[in-house]
Amino acid sequence: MAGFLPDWVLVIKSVLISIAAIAFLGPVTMMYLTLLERKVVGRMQNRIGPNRVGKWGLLQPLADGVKMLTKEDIVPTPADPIAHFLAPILIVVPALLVFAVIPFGRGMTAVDLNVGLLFFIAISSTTTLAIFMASWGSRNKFSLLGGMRSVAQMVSYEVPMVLSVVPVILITGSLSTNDIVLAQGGWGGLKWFIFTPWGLLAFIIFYLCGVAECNRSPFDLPEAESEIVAGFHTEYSGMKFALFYMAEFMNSFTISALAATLFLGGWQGPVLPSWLWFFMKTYVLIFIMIWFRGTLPRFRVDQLMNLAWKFLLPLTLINIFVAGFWYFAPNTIVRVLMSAGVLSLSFWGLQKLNQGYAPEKRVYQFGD
Amino acid sequence: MMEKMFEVQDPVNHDTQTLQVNIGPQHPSTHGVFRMNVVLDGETVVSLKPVMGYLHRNHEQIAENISYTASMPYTDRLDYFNSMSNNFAWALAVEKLANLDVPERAQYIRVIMAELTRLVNHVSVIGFLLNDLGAFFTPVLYAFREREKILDIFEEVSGARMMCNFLRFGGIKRDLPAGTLERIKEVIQNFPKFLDEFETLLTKNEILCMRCQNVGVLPAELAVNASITGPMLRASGVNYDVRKADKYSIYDRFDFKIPLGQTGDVYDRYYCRVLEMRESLKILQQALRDIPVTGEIISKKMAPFVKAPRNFKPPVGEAYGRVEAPKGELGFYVVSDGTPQPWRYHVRAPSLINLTILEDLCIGHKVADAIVILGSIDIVLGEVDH
Amino acid sequence: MTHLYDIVKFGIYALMAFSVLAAILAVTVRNLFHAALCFAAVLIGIAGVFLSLHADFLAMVQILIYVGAVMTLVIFAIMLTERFGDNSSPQNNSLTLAAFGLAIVSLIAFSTISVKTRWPIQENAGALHLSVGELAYALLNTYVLPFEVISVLLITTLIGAVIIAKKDRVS
Amino acid sequence: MIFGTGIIKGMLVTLKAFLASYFKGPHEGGIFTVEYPEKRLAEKERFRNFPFLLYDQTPENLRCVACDICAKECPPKCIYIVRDFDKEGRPLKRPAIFDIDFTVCMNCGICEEACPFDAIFMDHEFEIAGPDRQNKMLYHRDDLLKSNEYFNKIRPTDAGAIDARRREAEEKKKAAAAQAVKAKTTQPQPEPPKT
Amino acid sequence: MNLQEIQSKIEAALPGIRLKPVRESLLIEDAAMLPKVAAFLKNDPVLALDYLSSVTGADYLKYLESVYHLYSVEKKTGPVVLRVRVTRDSPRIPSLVPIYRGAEFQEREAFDMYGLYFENHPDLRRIFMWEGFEGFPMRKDYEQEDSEILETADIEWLDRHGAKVPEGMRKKAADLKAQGKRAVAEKTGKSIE
Repeated sequence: MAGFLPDWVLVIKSVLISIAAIAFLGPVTMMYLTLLERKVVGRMQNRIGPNRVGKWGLLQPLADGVKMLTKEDIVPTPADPIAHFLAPILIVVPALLVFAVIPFGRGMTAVDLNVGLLFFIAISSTTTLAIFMASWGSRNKFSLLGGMRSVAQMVSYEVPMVLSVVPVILITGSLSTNDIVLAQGGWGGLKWFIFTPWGLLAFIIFYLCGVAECNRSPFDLPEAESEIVAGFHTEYSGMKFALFYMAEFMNSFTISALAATLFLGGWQGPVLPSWLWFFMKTYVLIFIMIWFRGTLPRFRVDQLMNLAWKFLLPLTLINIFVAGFWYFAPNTIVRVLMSAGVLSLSFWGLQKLNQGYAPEKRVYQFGD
Repeated sequence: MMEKMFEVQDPVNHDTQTLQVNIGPQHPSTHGVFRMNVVLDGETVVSLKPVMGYLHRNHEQIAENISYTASMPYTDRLDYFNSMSNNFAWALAVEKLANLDVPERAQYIRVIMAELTRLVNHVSVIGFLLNDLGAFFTPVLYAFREREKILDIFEEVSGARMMCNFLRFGGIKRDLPAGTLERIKEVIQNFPKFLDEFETLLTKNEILCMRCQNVGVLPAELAVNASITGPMLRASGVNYDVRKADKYSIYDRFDFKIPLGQTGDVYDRYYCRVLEMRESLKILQQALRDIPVTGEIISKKMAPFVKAPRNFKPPVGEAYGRVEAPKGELGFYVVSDGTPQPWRYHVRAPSLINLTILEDLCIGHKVADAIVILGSIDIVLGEVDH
Repeated sequence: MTHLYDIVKFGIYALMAFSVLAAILAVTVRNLFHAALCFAAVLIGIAGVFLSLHADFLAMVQILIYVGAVMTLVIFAIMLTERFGDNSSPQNNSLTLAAFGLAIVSLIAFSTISVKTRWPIQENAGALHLSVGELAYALLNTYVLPFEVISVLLITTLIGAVIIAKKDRVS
Repeated sequence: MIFGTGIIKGMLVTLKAFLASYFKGPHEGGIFTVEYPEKRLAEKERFRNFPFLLYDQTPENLRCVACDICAKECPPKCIYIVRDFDKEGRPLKRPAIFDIDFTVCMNCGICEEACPFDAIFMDHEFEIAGPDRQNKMLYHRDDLLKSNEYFNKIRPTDAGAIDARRREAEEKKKAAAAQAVKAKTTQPQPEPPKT
Repeated sequence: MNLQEIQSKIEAALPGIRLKPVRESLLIEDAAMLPKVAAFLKNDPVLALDYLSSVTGADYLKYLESVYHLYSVEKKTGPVVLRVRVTRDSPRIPSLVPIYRGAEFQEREAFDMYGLYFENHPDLRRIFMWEGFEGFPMRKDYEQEDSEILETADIEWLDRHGAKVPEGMRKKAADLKAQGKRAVAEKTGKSIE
């Protein structure tokens, strides 16, 4: 059928198809991620989770969506109309843009930029603007506090996140996500970067910073319900609030997808079809994020900053040196032991330096 | 020399604008309708004024217009987490006033019920403290799973899960139904297993330690001077427990220890509550072992008033009965003028008095810490505002 | 395919017009916060122009550095110092006429320079896809000296900022 | 100790709970939520919700004799009783009006304790939510009436003990009455008063 | 240490103080001496009553009273009860907050409920009632509205909202209005010494 169409229509058609795929994939993953999260956290807490709407609660996201649409959209009178209105839109745009660069399967990357990774990092750094607009626009003390906290957190976690990606680029020699996945193709599709010492450390740091980047569990300061009610989206309701919610979940999906691409070999896998590998790895990482949410209490603002600047950042710098050494050293066991030794030594050293934050031993007497 | 080199011409004072924020009365983590008028400089708390009275229903005025037994169900609603120990305190006060004796079996049942409420209270408080720290409801739901088992026993014994209204002056309302002691024994058997699992989840958790250690430190002499009682006092290292000080009811027969903390910060208050739960389990095991199988459950002197509580006229005089409630020392001061209604009825609410030093603990800490410190003080607004 | 090129070309001109409009708005709008947002729009517009000229590395770096970091600090400064609640003070003063004259003069000067001088343009500029590898090679081989000097400059400013900030907390 | 071990141990606890929810039963750590409308928990016998009035066979012969003791004893004073009078105006041993305001009642059970005639008991039925606070929640005498069989069904041991006690009192009264009738018939004519 | 020994100890330490035992507590005749007695009891090495358990206001019609229960934390000894009486028109009591920090909220509650003015209390304002509230709710002569008897204003409101008001209540409200009295709940019980 496509044979007789003029070529410029072909180009537009392919662009439209990929846009439609992403525009459909994004919100649907978001909806079913909310359901997955509520089910998994429920199961962790010995309860069932939503199971009333649809067979196993499968229609629950639809019900939430309809509820969000019909909820009244209240705009506080002192609010700054432009900033208040634009903030939710400007927070969803980067979340959707970033889908373009993720390699879902062999040859299934929407736009195979040769600066894919840099595109991902650049776009995800613009969300701070939207959060500023949300917290400034709603003229509410709680949202101002939330806004300040989230921007400080995002800025200070972006640095170790970007630096933890550098070793991967250094070894593969290209910024394109597809090349990175191809570079992990050895040993029948199991030669993932995570099995190298620097890869494991970089993966842990990248994943922690990713969790902090999308304001999820141990780092969910900005919308800390127990302290400042709901942070920068206190004054939002109805569809605008749903957009914030959607952006958070899409970010968590893309961060997990990118972590899988960079360190777990993206769609590389021995037998199963490539896209199945990709989605399995991504959903395992999402499960870990939800697991964090179901278990861990929250950091305080200053502890969060110290963790980023005094612990993760030096670790990533050392990791880049080790990756450099790894690139030039001959492929022998000595290389592995050397790098593993250096990394564990530096991890222990940094932990000693941050001794102030380690838990103290406590002794309790018993009077009568 | 470095300072000299970088001398800034006119050092502009950058005192940022302080922010006055109202946390409460409608706030997810103030444990009820309680307002804190907080002035913030950036994130740190500069001043914190508690505002109360949103749940005030003049419980004392009500009690002065109804008979002694009729105000027993109202004491359930003081600290609605521990209705049995509230009843215990009110029963003790009136027994001291009318010097009634309490038969053996009733004494044992009272102690068993009081210690079960201590388990329920401490487990729920730790759950709520973790909620304030940000753990998304998981510890609370583990705690509530154990609380359900104990509330089933309360419902079986007294008829209601939280509003038990089970104790009467001189004993208890009705004897235990058949099989209840076995069920209590079973709950006590697998409570330690749950506690160990709870501790592995929480005690060594680095984030919890970072957030709770050296936060809201309460020095021992300030605690005694500010009449702080309960786990907060013992977490600061002061060895004072009303069960050991007054030896009321039959607590002198049980051997149990009083866990004492060192620094008196939020972490010590959390861990002292865990250790107190283990001590309560010891008391419960001993009580279940020694409880007399049969025996009457209310003193002879109260026989005529069982069917007609309004005729109960204690002799003229006053009495102050106090008990070691899970939140602290709960006392009832009652003055009788010979009529069926008390002349003066006063509740010494531990939650209210433990709030005296809330501002001292929170100043200098961050907003997040102020919420956690309030959570560690463990207040219930029904008792604060009585 | 030519229609496609026309559409794309028209898109690029629209993008440039958008950036110019945003720039004008950034200067004239009353609310300081809105001005900062318009400035961010200008920067994103410029990144779009880089993209259209196939300099995608430069576009991404532009977004990452300017919009991600510089704008964040600018808005941080605005939010911290701005009195919370009231709209900002009026910006105009008596020198509008002189400023307008200066703007016209500089416009004429720059446009004549950019048109008159013969830039060393290669013929197939459109086809030259500058890959990231070549860029990296150039930066760290042929132009390594300027690269290192700039990094020294950045480090000194960083240390200076830390000292000034620390002085405040001490005093 | 390495920094993260406490956190990891804690997370293993939640993972164990997550897996247990699929494979373990309700009491070994699995899911123990009872899905309410479909499945219900067994009711405890001494559970007490709002009070109800007891009648023996037919709703006419109420046990309540309108003695007003429970109205006096009730802490929040939510019971209102008016005695019934027959046509000639003589007071009857039954209440004409017996209102309980369910918005005020706190189901404390003191009326059940204080009632000397075993007439008022605490019910088990708790699904009585109504849309209207003023009229629907003020229960009149006829709404409160429940039969003795219902009472035996929901609270077997208590009801059994009370019925046994009442039957015994019945026999004792009947025996005493029979004995009194026998005594009256065999008693000799009363002598005229000695002048 | 029974009451007599404590009384004699205090009288020895503070000459010229007038104490009267009342129902196993010590009544300090002159209210101004309260802080001195409390300070003495707190610092005395033998008694060491360093823990003020509760401060209670009370109203005995002829006078207002404030009762203090003191305990010792180290010695774990039982309550020593102090009592201070003031007349209704000058209810002034020196505050114990400088000595016992724990008295702060309880004295505010006594002020809120009984109108006992505690001098040099750091922050004496109502603790439970809202700022604009007049009167002291727990006093025996506080006119508390009797919710059983309707007044004319209530009946008008009920008519406006279409409720059926029985004749008896309407008549009672009318003659109440005629006598100009308020429907006040009468207080039961008689005051004791």
